[in-house]
Amino acid sequence: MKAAAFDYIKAQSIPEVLALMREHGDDARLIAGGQTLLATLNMRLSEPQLVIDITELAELKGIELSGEYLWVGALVTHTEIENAPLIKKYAPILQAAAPHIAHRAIRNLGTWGGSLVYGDPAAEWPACSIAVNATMVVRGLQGERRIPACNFFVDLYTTALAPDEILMGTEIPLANAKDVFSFQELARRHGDYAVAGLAAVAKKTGQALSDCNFVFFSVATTPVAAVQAQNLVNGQAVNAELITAAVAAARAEIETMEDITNSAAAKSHLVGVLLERALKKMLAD
Amino acid sequence: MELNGEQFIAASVPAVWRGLNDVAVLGKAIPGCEAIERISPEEVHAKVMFKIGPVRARFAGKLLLSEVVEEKSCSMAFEGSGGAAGFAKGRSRVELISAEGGTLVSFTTEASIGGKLGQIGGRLISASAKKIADDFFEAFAKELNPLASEISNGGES
Amino acid sequence: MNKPNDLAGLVLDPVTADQRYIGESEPRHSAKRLLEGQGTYVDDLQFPRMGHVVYWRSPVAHMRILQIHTAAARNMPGVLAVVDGVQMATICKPWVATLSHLAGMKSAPQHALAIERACWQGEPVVAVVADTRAQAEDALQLIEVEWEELPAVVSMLTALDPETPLIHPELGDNLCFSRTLDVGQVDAQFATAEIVAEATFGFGRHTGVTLEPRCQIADYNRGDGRLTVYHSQQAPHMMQDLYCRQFGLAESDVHVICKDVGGSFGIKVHAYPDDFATVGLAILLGRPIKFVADRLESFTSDIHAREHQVKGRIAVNKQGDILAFEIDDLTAIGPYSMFPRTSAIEGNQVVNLVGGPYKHQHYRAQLKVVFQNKTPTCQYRGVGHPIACAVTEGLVDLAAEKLQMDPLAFRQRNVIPDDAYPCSGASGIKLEILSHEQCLRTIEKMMNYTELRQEQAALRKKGIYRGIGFAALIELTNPSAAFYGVGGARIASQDGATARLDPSGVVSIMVGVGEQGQGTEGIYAQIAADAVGVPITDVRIITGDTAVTPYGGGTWASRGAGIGGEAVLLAAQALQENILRLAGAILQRDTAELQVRRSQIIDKATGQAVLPFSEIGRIGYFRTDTLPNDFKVDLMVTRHYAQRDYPFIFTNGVQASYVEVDIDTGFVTLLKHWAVEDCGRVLNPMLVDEQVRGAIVQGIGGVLYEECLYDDSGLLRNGNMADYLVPMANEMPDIEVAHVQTPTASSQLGAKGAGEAGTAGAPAAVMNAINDALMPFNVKVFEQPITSEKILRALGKI
Amino acid sequence: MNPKIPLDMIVNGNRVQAQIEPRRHLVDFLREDLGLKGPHLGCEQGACGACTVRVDGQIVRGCLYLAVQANGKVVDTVEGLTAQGALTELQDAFMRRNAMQCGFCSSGMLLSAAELIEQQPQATREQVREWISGNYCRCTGYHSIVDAIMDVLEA
Repeated sequence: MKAAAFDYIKAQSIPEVLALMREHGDDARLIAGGQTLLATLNMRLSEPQLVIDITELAELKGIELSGEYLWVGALVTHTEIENAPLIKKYAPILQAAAPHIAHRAIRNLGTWGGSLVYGDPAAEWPACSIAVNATMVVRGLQGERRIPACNFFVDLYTTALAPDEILMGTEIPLANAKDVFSFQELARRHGDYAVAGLAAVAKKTGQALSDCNFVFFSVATTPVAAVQAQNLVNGQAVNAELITAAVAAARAEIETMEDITNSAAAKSHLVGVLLERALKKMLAD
Repeated sequence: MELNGEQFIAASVPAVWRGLNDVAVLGKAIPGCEAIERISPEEVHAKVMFKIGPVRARFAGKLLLSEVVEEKSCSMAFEGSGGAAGFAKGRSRVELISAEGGTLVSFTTEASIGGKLGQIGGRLISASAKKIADDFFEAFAKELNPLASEISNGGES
Repeated sequence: MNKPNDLAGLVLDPVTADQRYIGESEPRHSAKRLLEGQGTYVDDLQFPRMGHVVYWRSPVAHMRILQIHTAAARNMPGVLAVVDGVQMATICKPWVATLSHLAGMKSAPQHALAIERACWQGEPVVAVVADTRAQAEDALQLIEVEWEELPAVVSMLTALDPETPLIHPELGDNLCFSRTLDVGQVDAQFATAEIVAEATFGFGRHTGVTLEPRCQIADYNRGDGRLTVYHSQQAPHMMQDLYCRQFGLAESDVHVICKDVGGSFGIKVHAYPDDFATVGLAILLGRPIKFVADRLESFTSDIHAREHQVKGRIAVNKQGDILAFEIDDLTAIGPYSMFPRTSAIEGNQVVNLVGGPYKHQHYRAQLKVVFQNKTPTCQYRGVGHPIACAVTEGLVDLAAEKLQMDPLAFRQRNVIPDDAYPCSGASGIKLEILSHEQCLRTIEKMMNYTELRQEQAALRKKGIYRGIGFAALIELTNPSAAFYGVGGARIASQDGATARLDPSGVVSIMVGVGEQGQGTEGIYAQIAADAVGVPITDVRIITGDTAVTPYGGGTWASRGAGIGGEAVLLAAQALQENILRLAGAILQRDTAELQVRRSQIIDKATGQAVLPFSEIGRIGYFRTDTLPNDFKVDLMVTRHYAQRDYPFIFTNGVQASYVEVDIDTGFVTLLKHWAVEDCGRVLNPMLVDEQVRGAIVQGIGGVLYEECLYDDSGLLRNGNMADYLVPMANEMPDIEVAHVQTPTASSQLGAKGAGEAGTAGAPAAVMNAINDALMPFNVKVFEQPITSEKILRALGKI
Repeated sequence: MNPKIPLDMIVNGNRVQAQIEPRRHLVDFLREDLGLKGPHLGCEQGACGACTVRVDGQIVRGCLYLAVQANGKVVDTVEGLTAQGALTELQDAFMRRNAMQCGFCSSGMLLSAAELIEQQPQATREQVREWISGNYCRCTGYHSIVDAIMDVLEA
């Protein structure tokens, strides 16, 4: 299992990357963490002419506080997220989710941005990015634009990123004392792709939850928010009946997709179980 | 793997039928189609670049039409070889039903993906196939009725 | 001494005078280099002019090969050769893998590279050889095979239906082998029994996934006509014999070397088409050829195992005595019986082993082994035991439940008593000496059974569903020639060892059984050190080389300790005798007055050291002039051992599993696992313990995670390491192991095998624990692997 | 057509310069070009961990990292870490506990364990199990490996 031959360029600047992408189009691939790309290349399920290494681009690195946002650069690794005090303070659900991503050796290389732009429906970060209302900052030759995470993941492995654009990083609104969250993931083995997962974030006042984001992953072709369940819960005091209603709503509204060992029916069932657990956990916090 | 669906297209049954039999239209509608030619009334050959997530595989394939009932229904057998990456094959039954303001295209497909692609891609093969079908019909509808499809796609991206 | 006893309690009589190593947890001194990255696995070897081969394998389950276009590939940089089946067949004969003692068994001729048809996804069709692996893969992409897909036999359930196409028309049907066994009055027993329980058990197809893939370097020297094969393999002499026969070479011209092997588990005891093809290429090209299976081709070309469906029932009277078992086993083995061990053995073992621990006298079994267009199956760790055990123990639990009798008490009542041996099991198997009763007593203590049941009941009230599952088992080890030899397979059941005193006084041991990681070299060093009488640091073990070691069968059927170990003991004892005789000649004293003690000859009477081994070596090799003329020095001796008292030496044991089932998600958490194992004399508790644990974890893989998933057209859907789930550390429980030691009287050592019982019992124990946890809901799952999906369905949640 | 690329890095404390094909992953470079056979290839898809090596002090999957990416970086393999004595305690514990059988996973397992001991010196048995669950061992029951790592953590 050896990759087909390709050329390699270590890019020194964003404009250089964008120019190369324009020049080579789909014959070029960007490599950040490379934890998906390299496996694909080894298996010859992709044979680019050119691999553009963006790992040295400082603009894509770092976790920083900027005004009312937390900036998480596209090249920030899963391990950095796992360990960063800023994440713990301002986007704690990311820290809760990180250990579920594969294994340490992979988290040391795999990146936040790489995971977002692949948009694997089973991946943790796309769902989390929606749950925390992140904004994707993308740059193309025409300049920069901002895409809310909730509009970023348009279809299976398909994002709103244009072929000649790259993801610079994300802006994440800062979590405060009122914010509660629950990250739920069911995987057959630790680090495997989830059978079903949920990134849930809300604001809590007393027993009432508001601004709810219940974003499921590995159940459909993209991460998917249970909008009706969110609306049911928003601003309400959460009690047993409401939980039951929200669970029913989520099961009804999400069109689940089977995977190799789990039926769509099982995933629909698990959607409800995870939501119930998340709601109870957020109330308990 | 089974893939069944219905797709409304804002164009008349004859127009849809012509489209389905017009390699120029098909060429624009088939996702990743790089070349397409009609060998005989029943046989079409195509080169398609299959793109899904990190995967890229160039398929050379042929499509065989049978049980053709003008402007109503037909069966297609297709097989494509992606070289080292694997192959895809299957058969599909397509029916056109006249509907309010256009045509309902219903299809039932039985397909299998073999070789490496099947061995690795199992997790998302059926989702990928569904996406390809959706993309095809979206583009197909655009071809037949640009205006209608643009409206239907309003709000995208 | 041939009676059960606890390791904790009675210690066995020593095998040797001044025994210092046998029975101790001595570390594997030779393994240190593995921890320092200094092992020598086949892929680590590089030779001048070495070519790398990759294979174009059938992408479909069944196809007719129409035309093969190789011109483009031949013209790629670095390409040395492109060879198809027709060319390969000019030097390599086809084979048919059957055994004459499996009456009526049939299979079809198989070639190293497919000719005319390929019969499973992954069958090698074309070989491409280049200077580097990457170049070979570059060229492989340009191989164009025109093929016509043929109808595939996928489901074993319909393989024998008249409308199902025949894979090999010349065989007349898709039936490889069938067997019926009918002992006692089974119908009468079931007709009159107060309690009858039945179930259908499913076993998913799985595979061994050795971490080191199958690999090999074949080198044919045209100068002397000798073939040297470096192979990651369990049976070097068997492969030597097969290469001779398929290529028409003389044994003396074929040299098979197995250095470090990165796990085998039965996967590497078979002769694969690509093994022969790689050797064929070395002969055709006259240069070393390396084949290393990549992980994707491992999944479609390594043997698979365990695809069975077994209908079973058990008859019990109301006092709780098991009266009879009946089973009907259907299994599918792929398109060919695997060479040379055949693929009918697994099913045959199921027939022999069901009901094994129990004293019922009535038993009927039916077996059908069918062909299908999937990867061939063959012997993989446990060979039939995990299936037989899950069926037996699943039925036993069903019966205990109907009786409302505690499952442990029910087993204690029904196992063959420890004082009943030797005896025969209902299937006709000969049992020398087992210790079920004592093992059950031991595990009951070990797991605090009563307290555990109380905890389970208390938690159940809180809506936490835990289950306890047992599996009593027997395992066949130390096989005689009855296993393969009598069936005409040239697979040695005997094994040999050579012991040599080197001039400096250190001891070299050459053994036919090789090291696969289980620690055989470690225990051989322990045995040799004690039996010759030297410190273990003065012993070197050499294995896995047909030019160096005595002829032997290698590693399979848990025979390394029992057969190989006994051969080492016999050779080492003989060497000690010769050393004493030589010492007598040197000292001009009666040998009877002398004794060996720790590399010294001592005076029996005074205990005084009179002659060091180094001196014996010096005189024995360099100063024979100082010895009496009629004295023959012999400081290198070879002994062979074959177990001939029984067809097999059975071992026994019991396992218990404690699990928690999340009834909302169907997820199972393994909380704890216990195993009590009687492998006779325990040569090294530390090695045996982890062998047992590793085997248990492989069994857990089968019951919870592992399955080769195929689609309706016979294509593998999860043939990669991310989607085929092998057990990882996080989900595995801590595993407590204890021993009962009932030595076999068939050898001085008294050791039985220990490598497979864990795999045999774990699936049954975990399955029973899950079903025990589900008891309040009155549902059960008998389909392995038991996934959350299946549990949720059983619970009616989906 | 695809020019080789110059490479300049530190491997096990020694400077290494080479010209290599960009497609070569790090473990092929270490094994085939430098003869460092300690890291093994078990799957080449990042699932098994047998190829685990250290780059700039962090463990990575050597099969999911291009050798050219290691340009200017510091790479350590089991061979180098053994020579430096960095792994001695772990290796002794693995010997003592028989925490290896065929040894094919050992170099990766040891490097993963070493990073755990660095990052989580207080790790519990459960945390050890979770951490090494990226390293596949088909021979042992993992029990002895966990025992060996706990020995070092508790030492």
